Amino acid sequence: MSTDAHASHGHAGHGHAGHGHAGHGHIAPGGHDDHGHGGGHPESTLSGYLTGFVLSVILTAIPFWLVMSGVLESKEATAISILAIGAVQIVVHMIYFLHMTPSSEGGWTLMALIFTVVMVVITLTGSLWVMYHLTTNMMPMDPSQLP
Amino acid sequence: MFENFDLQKAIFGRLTLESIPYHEPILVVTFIVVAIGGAAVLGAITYFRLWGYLWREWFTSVDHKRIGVMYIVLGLVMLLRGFADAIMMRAQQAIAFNGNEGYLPAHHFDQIFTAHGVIMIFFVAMPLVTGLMNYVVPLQIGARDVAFPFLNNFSFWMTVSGAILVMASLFVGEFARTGWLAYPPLSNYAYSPDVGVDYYIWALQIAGVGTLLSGVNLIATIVKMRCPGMSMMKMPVFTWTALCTNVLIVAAFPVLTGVLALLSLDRYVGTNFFTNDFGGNPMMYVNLIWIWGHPEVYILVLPVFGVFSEVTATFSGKRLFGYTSMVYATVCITILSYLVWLHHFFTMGSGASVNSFFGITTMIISIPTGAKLFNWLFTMYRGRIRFELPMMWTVAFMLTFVIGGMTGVLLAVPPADFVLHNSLFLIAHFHNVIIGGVVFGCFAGIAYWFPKVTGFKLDPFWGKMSFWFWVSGFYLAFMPLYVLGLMGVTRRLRVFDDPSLQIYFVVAAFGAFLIALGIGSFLIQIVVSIKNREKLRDVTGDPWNARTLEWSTSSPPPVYNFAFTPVVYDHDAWWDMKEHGYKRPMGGFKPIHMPRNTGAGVILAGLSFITGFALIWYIWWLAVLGFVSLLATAIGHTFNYNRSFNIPTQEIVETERERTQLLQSAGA
Amino acid sequence: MTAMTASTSAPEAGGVKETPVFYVADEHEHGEGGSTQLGFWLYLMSDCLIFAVLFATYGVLGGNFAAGPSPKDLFDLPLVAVNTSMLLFSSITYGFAVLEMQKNRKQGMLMWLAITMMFGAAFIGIELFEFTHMILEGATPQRSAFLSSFFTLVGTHGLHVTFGIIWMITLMVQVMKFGLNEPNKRRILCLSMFWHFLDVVWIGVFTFVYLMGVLR
Amino acid sequence: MKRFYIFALLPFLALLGGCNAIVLNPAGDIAIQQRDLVIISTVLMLLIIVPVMALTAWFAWHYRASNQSARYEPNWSHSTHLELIIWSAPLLIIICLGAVTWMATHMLDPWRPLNRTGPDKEVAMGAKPLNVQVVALDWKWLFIYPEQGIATVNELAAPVDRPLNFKISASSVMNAFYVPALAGMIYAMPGMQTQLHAVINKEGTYKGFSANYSGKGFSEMRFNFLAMDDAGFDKWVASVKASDAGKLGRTEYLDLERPSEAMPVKKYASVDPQLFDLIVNMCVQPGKMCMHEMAAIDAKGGLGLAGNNIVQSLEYDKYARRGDEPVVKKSYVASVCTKTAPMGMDAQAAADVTPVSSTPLVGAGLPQPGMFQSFARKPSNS
Repeated sequence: MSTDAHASHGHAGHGHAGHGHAGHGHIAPGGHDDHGHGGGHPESTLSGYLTGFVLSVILTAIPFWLVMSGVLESKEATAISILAIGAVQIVVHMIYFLHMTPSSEGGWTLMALIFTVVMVVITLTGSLWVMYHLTTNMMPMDPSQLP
Repeated sequence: MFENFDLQKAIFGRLTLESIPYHEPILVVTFIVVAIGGAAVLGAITYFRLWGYLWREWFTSVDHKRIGVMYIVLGLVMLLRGFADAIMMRAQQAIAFNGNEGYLPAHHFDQIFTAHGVIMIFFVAMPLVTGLMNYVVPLQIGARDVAFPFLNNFSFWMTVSGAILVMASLFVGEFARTGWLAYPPLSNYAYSPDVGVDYYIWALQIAGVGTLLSGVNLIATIVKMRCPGMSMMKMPVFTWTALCTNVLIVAAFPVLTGVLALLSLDRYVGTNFFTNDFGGNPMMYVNLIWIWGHPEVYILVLPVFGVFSEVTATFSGKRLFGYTSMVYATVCITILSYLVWLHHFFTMGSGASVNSFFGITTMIISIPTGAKLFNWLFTMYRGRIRFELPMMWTVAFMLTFVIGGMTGVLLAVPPADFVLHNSLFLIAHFHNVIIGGVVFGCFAGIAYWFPKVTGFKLDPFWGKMSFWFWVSGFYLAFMPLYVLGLMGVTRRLRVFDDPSLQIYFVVAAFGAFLIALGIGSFLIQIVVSIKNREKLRDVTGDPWNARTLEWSTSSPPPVYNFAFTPVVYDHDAWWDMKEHGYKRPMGGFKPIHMPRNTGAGVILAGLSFITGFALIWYIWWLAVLGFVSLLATAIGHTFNYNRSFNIPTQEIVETERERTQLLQSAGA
Repeated sequence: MTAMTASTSAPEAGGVKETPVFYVADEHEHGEGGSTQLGFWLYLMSDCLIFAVLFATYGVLGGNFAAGPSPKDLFDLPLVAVNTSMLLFSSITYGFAVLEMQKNRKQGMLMWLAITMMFGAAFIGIELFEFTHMILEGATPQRSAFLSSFFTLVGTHGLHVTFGIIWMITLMVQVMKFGLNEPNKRRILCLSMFWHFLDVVWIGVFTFVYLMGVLR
Repeated sequence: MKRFYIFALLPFLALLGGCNAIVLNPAGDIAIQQRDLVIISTVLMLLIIVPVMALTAWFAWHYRASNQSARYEPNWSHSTHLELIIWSAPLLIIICLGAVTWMATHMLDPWRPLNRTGPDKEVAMGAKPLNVQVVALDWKWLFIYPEQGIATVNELAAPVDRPLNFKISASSVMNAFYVPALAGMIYAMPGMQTQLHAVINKEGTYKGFSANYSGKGFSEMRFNFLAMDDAGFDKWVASVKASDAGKLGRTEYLDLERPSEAMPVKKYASVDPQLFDLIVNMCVQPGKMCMHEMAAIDAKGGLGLAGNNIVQSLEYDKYARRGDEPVVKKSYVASVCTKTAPMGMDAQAAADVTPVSSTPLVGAGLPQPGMFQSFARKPSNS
């Protein structure tokens, strides 16, 4: 993108159409770069839905089983694995049910998603971090911890 | 009064005759003035038979230009209210010395500073910048409207609905007495059981929905509706800042909605999120509201950075210096503004590592901001600067904003913040940024685009009067506050014990008075300009010899903006067209597909207002009724599939022919 | 909205000395709603942040039982598992509805949509059962910050599902009345995103709230 | 017009003189270091602010349209060198400032015990600071001296050059404890305890106040901070001990806690040694569970479903005293350790309290504010 912009600086002369093509080819405005109607929503397929469904059933069953049976000795290990499986399942849903692909809507949905994930991570971890500090500094704790 | 007391409660909730503050003389006078003024306006509209026109052409309009104008009118009207609050505070603080209690009791004063903050941020600054974006962005990207025209109308009326709720609190009940962010536990039911905080919550929730949807709308517009040739790096800078602003809106306002919803649950249902007991934690509210609150500052200031970029380039007669770095700076600011929220509560005691992390991230924001400033500076360098009104505001901004930026970075140093936080120094700082940045920017934008909207320029004499009153008034009103802050004077004080402070407050009050003259001059300027419109007329559509696409169409632009969708090759598209022998298309017009006006937005927003009002006063039946009708109307609206129409070729030919004649008259 | 692409509008003649083409001369008509998908997705992203706030609140306050009951005392994992399966089934049935829609089979689409709605209603029913059970045991949202944040987070999700069901009914009526036209198809796809998005949120809920809560 | 110019100059003159700009001319070592930081940061930033302002004025003047002799290059819009300077100059300054910030934030952390009382005055090993417990009430300040066993309202005294250790809390809403001459502010929050380490180096009477808006009486929530020599301080302590206001116990505190505005100085000759802990733990009211008890129970996983039955209705009217609304009953978690726990209800106090209803309520299904209140049956007043 930046090269494109720099190119336009040297546009004292002509060569207009050339610039136009370069610029246009970059991110096609108007959103008609994708095929078909519906603004580039990819066609859904039966196999896609079924794959997604089977995967998510498995990925739901495992964490429930892990917690309910307590197979893993340590709580930390269980917690980490269910969180990891949850994350994987979210990705599965995104791909097979929500049809997230880098090309849908010219990449804008994916970009919005990534941005949102960053924001969610900031909100969650930031809040937890800040509030952890605030509470440990200020909130009354166990009497044994009192001076 | 009533035999059956409970029946009254069931019908009116906690709304009683005592809720109307007829015993407060100030409010009664205000009410009378507002009532007379309102009656005069309504009477005039009726007399001139304008209701039908207003309803058909404005209230139900889905035209982004009309909605943009309505946003700006809303912002200016609310500016009067917010400023009235400001001058009342300044007057109170200027006299409340030596045992003098002043003229405002705490009950009243505390509402005023809360209302001032809420109104200025949500109902003045937000509508002004949203209005500018709404008006200008589709024109700048060569589009005919926004992506969701109905939603645009709905968003606007939701904002109005919130504004009316705030105004209603003046005459029915009272407003919050908590400060503009309503920190619990003070804002919780235990300490503020009356309707004030409920007014605050519902006004912001309703307006917030509007803001959020307009954010979604403008992002979709910018992403999907740019004209051919306009790649991201060929977008005008104002469009870039508008994009980033709306990304911030969409990412930040949900947090406000969420946190206010939690507060209202605390107040209405008795949950324990932010209470002192039952494991609640008020600090969580402070944390969450600032996750919204800091990006909000950039939501306000980014669009005006865009305005200044356009204005500087236009009036220096020169390409914007460092377009690329301008864009990257904007994007940097967008991301970074999410990483700094804790600097608003260093003094809550998070500990040194957290505090210094957030302090340093805050300072980092000043790097891209500084880069922007240099870019404007070097745009002026080797330019040919015409000091028309917008440019005057820009230079005043550059000189004022750096001071605000400097004190801002100062406040980002945690130990320095410990002595300056919550003081009048802080007040001076953010007014320095908001007035010196946002307000100056909005005035620059209004002066700049006014001829585009109306077809005639603003009167320069009254504009300059307004400018000088504003600028000198600003310095007189806020420089003393910096000093007072260094003297250890806190914000939100109603009475003072140290008589040596009085002189500063008197000076500040005088500054506020000058600002009042500035606002007055601005209003006179508009009236005078309308009166002298023939003399100030611009028929070219491009009065400033400007650079971006909105100036390529007529002033005011036709409903469809562009008879043919433009094709662009450069970020200064219109300049580029002028340089390369652009010829206006004279024939081959085709019908244009446009959205149809609808009253659904007004109705939905009206129902939201009723629902909000009912919730505030615990009129449960009305709240349920309002909400159900809201839902029903929304669903009913989706049954309307016929939302657009074609402008016939004949009409376009006619419109374009008129413009051709105008242009010829100018050329002759 | 702008229908032309540069390759057809900016003629190659613009190359040498002539004035470049600055407007699209023959625009062809295009339908509305080209931005709907993206706009709706952006709305969902903002909704996502509301949930982020609720999750953060639960994360901060979730351990404050105020000497009251904790997740271990309250959560019934088999019930949550059943509930989760309702939502999962409704996802795949919604998928089938979309497939039918793509084949322009109105009746099949309506049937799958109705089945999806049933699963959604079952989900809400089970959730309401769980809530009433807890409230009757005295674990009300007012009892502790943990319960406040639990009820709010899970309840907000439930409220979304409820609105999804209302939307689904509206849409079914509209499809019955107006057929599978372009706007209706667009709306079905939007609701599809909404519905699957709620699924994604539910993954967070059952992992972070229920499973982690019982583990704690 | 001339008179206005004089007005405009006044603040700047005062600023230069620094006559009563207490933040720039404080009397405590911490505040002095904070002042230095303010000045250092300002100077660092002026390095870039001044040139920018000068350039703005110069460019605006020189490149005005009427000055046809100035160079005009309408297409000049890029220069890699300039861009480099534009981004790196602020970056360099921010790096310096960031380093200063990092160090200063850790050095001046209010939680950090002092290791010096002045530029060359190290704190001796084992020297004990003077502990002061601060409580922000509606709308006055309570100071408890645990070692001296005394308490005062709206008057704080301390010996010069001795490290002070403030423990700060509040009774109802957020406030901020701020003595500009002494050190920066820190929030005072109910149910929580913040800390501030500071020292005062000059004798005198300084102002202290709440720096965070807390409601109606906030403007007059002020106190005097008396800095005196050791002998003077001892005398002051003795005078408080000799005052006839008596003891500040739990009952007296609950009385004192009720809202009042512009309260005069009050001195208590003795004080319940546990009072501050009870305040921080929000269990001064007998029978209420203390927050640290609650935290301990929560850490062990709560009290299970049985814990639903220990919520009691609070008869005390502390919560409904700000608005004109009728008293809303509020609930609290009852203490479960009634016998031995020092923080819990002791036998004597228990007898004094109006017994709360012992009927187990349906959960916390208490009359709630708002929505449910209007449906709740009102006590008939006929």
